[in-house]
Amino acid sequence: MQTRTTAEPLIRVERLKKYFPVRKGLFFQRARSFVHAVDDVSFEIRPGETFGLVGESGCGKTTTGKLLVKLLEPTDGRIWIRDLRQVSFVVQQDGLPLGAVGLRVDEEGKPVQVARVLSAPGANAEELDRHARRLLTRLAGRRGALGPVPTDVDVDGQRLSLTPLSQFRSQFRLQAVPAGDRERWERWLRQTQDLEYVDVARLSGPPLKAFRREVQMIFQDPYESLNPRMTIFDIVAEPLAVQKIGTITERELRVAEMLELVGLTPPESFLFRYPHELSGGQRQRVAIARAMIINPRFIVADEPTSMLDVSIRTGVMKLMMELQQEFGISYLYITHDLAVARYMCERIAVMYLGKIVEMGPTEEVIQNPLHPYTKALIDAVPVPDPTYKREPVELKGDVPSPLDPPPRCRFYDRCPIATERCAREDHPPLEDKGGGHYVACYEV
Amino acid sequence: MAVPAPPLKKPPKGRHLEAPWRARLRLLRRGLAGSWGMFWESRIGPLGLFIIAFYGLLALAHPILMATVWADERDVYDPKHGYDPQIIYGGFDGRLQSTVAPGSDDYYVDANGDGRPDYIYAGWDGVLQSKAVGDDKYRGGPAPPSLRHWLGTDPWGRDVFSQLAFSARAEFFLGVMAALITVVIGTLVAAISAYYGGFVDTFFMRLADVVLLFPVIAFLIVLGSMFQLNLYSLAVVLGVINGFGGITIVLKSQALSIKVRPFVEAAKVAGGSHMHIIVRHIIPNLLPLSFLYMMFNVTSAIFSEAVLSFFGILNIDMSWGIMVQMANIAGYLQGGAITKAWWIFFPASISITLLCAAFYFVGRGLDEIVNPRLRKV
Amino acid sequence: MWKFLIRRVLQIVLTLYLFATIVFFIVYLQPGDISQVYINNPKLPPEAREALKRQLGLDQPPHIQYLNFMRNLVTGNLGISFSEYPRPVWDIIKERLPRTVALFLIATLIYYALGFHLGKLIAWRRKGLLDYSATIVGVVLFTVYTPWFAYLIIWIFGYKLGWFPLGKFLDPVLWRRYDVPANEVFGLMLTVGGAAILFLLAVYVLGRKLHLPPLPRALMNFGALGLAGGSVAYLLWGPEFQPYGLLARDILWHMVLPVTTVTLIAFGGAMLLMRDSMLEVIKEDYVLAAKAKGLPDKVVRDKHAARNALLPMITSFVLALAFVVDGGIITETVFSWKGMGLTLLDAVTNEDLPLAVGTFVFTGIFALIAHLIADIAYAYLDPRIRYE
Amino acid sequence: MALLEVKDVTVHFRTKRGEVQALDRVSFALERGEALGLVGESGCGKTTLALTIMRLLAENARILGGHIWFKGTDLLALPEEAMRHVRWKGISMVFQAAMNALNPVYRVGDQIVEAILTHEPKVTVREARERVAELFRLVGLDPKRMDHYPHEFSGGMRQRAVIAMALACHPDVILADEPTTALDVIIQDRILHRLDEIRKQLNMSIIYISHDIAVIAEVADTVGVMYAGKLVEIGPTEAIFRRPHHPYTEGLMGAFPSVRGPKRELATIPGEPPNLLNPPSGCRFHPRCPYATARCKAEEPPLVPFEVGHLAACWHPRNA
Repeated sequence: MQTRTTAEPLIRVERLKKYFPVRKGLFFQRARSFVHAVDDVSFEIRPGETFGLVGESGCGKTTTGKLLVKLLEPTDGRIWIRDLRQVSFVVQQDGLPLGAVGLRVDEEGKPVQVARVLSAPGANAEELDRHARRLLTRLAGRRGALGPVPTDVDVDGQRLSLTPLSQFRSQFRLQAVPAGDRERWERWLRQTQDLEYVDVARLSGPPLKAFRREVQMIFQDPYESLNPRMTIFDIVAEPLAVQKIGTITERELRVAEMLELVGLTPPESFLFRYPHELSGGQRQRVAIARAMIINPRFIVADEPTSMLDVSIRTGVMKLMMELQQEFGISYLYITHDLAVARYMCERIAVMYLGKIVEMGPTEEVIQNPLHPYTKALIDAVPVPDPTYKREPVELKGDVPSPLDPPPRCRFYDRCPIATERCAREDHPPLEDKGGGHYVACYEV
Repeated sequence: MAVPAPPLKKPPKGRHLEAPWRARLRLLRRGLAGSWGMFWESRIGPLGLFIIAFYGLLALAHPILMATVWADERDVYDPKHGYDPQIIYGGFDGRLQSTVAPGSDDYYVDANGDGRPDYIYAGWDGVLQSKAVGDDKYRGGPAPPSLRHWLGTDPWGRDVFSQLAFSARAEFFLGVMAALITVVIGTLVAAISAYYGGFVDTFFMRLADVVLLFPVIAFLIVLGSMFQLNLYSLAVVLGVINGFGGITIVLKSQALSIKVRPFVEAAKVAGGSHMHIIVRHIIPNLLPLSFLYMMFNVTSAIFSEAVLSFFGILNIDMSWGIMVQMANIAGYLQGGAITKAWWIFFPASISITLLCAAFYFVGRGLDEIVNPRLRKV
Repeated sequence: MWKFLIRRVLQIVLTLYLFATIVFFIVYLQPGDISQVYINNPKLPPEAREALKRQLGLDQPPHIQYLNFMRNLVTGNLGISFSEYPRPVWDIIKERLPRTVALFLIATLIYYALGFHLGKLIAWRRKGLLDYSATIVGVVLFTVYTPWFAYLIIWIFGYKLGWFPLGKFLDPVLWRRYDVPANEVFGLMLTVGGAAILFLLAVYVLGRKLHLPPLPRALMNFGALGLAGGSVAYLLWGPEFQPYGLLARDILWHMVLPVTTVTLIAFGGAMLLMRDSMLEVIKEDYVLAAKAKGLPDKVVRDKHAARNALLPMITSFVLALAFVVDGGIITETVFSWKGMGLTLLDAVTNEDLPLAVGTFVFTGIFALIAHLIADIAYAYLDPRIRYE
Repeated sequence: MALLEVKDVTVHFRTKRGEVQALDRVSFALERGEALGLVGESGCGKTTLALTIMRLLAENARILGGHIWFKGTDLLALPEEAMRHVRWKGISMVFQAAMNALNPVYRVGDQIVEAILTHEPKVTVREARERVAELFRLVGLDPKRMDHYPHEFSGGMRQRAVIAMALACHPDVILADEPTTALDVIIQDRILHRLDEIRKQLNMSIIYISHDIAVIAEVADTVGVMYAGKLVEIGPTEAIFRRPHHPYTEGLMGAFPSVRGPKRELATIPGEPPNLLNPPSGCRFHPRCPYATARCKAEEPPLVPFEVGHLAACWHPRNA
């Protein structure tokens, strides 16, 4: 896992906001108030990682999940997904960066088109453009033309060195740049990041369809997430059908393989049955098979085990982890159950009223919670051990309404350690307290 | 796709998967069998089905009888123009030959006292049905049921059973056609307005409000006075009016509850288009309810036709409603006259009632399958 | 609640507007100018024909015609009837509308009360023979061919048994003896009846608001009922009020059969609806909870289950009403009850355009107002809406 | 004598597809002041058991045998009218879906007053309302909320109102069927503690019914484990958690994740719970049991004590 977490993130969520208007008014249905379901949330999910979103009902965790799979459109903020249909690198000549180039690749990884160029500060934009087109002709048709390591290429007698973008960024030292130019370089570096990522909000048409292939979702209620009028085959094959992949017999074979993979054996006895003939655990396995059938890179799992019985729940959790190991999928695991999150997630974020109040490696957050809300949440979880005596949680009141919250710490009304500052100032920002353990609290 | 396909295990050799179409056929058969079982248990559904089958046979019987038993006497048994000279015959000799009430003074008036009838009255209370006796076109009064005329004849001497059987076909046609139009419109409008919401939804819902409160019969009376409404146009008008009316509201609320269920979101995440979601997810889940409402709409269409015919608004030659209307204008329905010639309106009235009730019974039987809330236990 | 009601009123005004527009398009904007048919009506005196042409504004462009139509509608200027020339249409409607409203209001109250109680009972004892036979009887009554059924009723109760008059709004022979306009008597009847109902309602609400124990409350309600009934009887039979009492009794006498007919044909639907609604409510947890609380069976049924099952019935009231207005045309025709339905039918057969349009529009308005009343009742009965 | 003793209760449901054997010879006893926890997965018969004790089973249920002695009388033999008086006054219930246990058209306070007046006709409305106010304070609700309608309450508040309602007639036993399942952990914590305090204060008995063994571990003195319509193990809470005898209990404990203590591997119980239309022969757990032998398939193990007060139904008990 350690090797994965150092990789560039697969999903980057930046200052994500989702406000739901509450319609009021007699004559004109004007929206006067907003439910701040997700309010300025930022996090990253790395390839092959399970990232947990934990919180009580109404904290915005499900809304966040739906935003990530584009079931909802964000009010503000960005969701970036790493674009695998593009390779990006920095072109350097004599150790001097000319700029960044993004080449679009086809399904086999062969470059087919110059997607974007971004000339470095002070470099000649036209020259970079020319280089990019020549590079494309040199590299076109070569599968995996650009590996993860820097390569040198001769173009018209000029020797250009190509460095993968992420590697360039991690190696580049701003200090090496003259102080007066630093601001321009910094801005350029930030812009290069967008080269590798696609803004989910702007997707439409064929790229959206491609996005739908890479991102899937598993829902909480296995009784409701499968259409009762469709057979298991139709349900699992639906992603293939809407993406027009394969013939019907090919799809049938593929569905059978998938069912076997999720432990529904023999598959032919499940293919043409209706969801109501299956138990809850089996249904959730069908939902998993359906999500996995088009090889997604990223799956949002919205409380996939909360409706299942304990003895069945473990099996489904283990299945999800096995599939992750096998296919290198990333999960956004949404749950209200910290104990489950502890077993499933490498990192978790605790949400409260649309805000992330604490985020970090799971064990670290659970063993050493810093935010008073996280502490209360962990203290309130019953322990399956009669000898363990918990102290009752002393937290004032109920969760307040997310309707137009006042501009102060969201937890202020119930916080045992709140001070005057918490009321005066805006909601505290997430700050790194070391080791990737972020907390949003003035008093920690 | 940029991600390589996962190394999936191949199924062992010799394992055959069932062809999808065959499996679907099997499921359909099983589903129908299961539904039939539940329908049968509702007890009320099969009762309705039995009545419908009876009238279906009656409708089929008419052309068959016309071609066989009645073939030689088509003029006698024609539901619209036929009359039986054996029953009413006001010949020139002046002897009234009627199986109804020979010698009854209800039937003729001897105006000039020559012992021969000058006017023939078909109605019991003196509604003039025929001109002078010399007119060979005159028709006589209603004859009671006999072997020759199982349900007797109407005031014009036409065979009531033939009329009844002939009309059954028209009733089925009208009811099913109107209900089909209603259900197709209702389902589509409901699915679309629930799915898209916004202006489309507001428009259709306000329209449904208007239609719902529309006094349909009153409206059709007004409409019928302006246009010649025949069976086809009536079916279309009724179908369209009902299609935009109450059924839309019911189906839309159902469609709304389907729309928010997670499988619709799952389809969206899989990349399903709006069309795909409406056609594959919303409409299939609406169809059972649509089918149920279709049954109720058959009832309402048949009933509307009967009522409009009773008012003489429609341009239809023969139907159960018209049979009752004719009995009424001949005065056989009012007051004490109702016992004089029961056969000319009773079979038609009871048929309207029974066939309407039968479709309603079937609807209620289906209700027990479609609405789990009504299921026993 | 006010917000809800105001919104509903606005919606209904909008619906009414749409309704009127549709009527306009159907009636006035026919291809081939259908109005010609009416203008050339030979029953019409020539001076009226000229007036009519001006009044209909047929020379005007359609949008002016539309504006005129709407203005006339709002001001109640519906023109002059052809068939009952020279009575203004509004005058005729003023006379006929209360008759229809009275007939159907009484019938609706009776059949809803009946349907509510019977539906409740058969749902509570599900699966029994009672349930099965009640369902069949309910459906058959619901789908019975109304004209025939109404004639049957007349024959049995009017002709055979001779208990009630055969039809009509009043007995002309009786009324000829007194020089009293029928509308005056009828107006008085409506006033008295309305006052009695309001009084009973007020007593009932007061009893609830005072949180009285069950026994005094029942005494109070029955006392009020007795008082109201006694006063009405005194008004009808008391010597001081003759001949008004006598004439009112005549009208009431004529009302019995039509009311019975409407009640019978409509109550089946109400009963089945209540049964279905009740079956749904019985499965709710709060009904189980009420049983678990140890409440007597009757209290669980009436107070917890039936009270909630009533809610969908209120909504359906509107639907039932549209049905009743339609059915009303038949009932009124069969009983020669000169109300809106029969007036409409006569207007159409006599090609009396202004009267037909007028009655049609007001039939719609009647249905819409009933809609609004149903909404108010719903809001009153469902606290979730009341406190929105 | 125990306050409530359930003896060999067997309940079947008649359905279209056959006879569902929902409860099979379930026996246990509850002392005054005791908190019994019943754990089991969905469909194991926990709720059926509660409804059997209240005699509120659906029409298609048949009680095939057994006795439920409450203060010496057999509830199953009681006429309906007498049973009606036992309900709420003797045994009351906190419903699983408290959200729906309150009638939406009546004020919350009135619904509790109704229960009091039904069982104590001598109490005036005013006194009853005072008692409701007191109960509201007891469960931590503002007494002013009495005159609100259920839809104006949040989920946690409704749950507390339902608990107040269960306490209204000072019952001897409260059946709490999943009292906190739909709630968030912080509110759950608060309600469980409050319920526990009230129980100790009023010396009542409570039967907690839950699928969540962590909740049961915290509140129950005795734990009964149910599987497929049978009580497979019952004993003191600590004994059940420390030394479970039945393999199902053991599997359940191992499958439950915890936020406390070291992170350990979660156990999986293979297979699915059986269909009660046609339950397995012998021990109903044998198809999923790793220790099953031919005997388990053939013979049904009786519920026998292995230690004092710790009973299990297993031929091959663990930790024994």
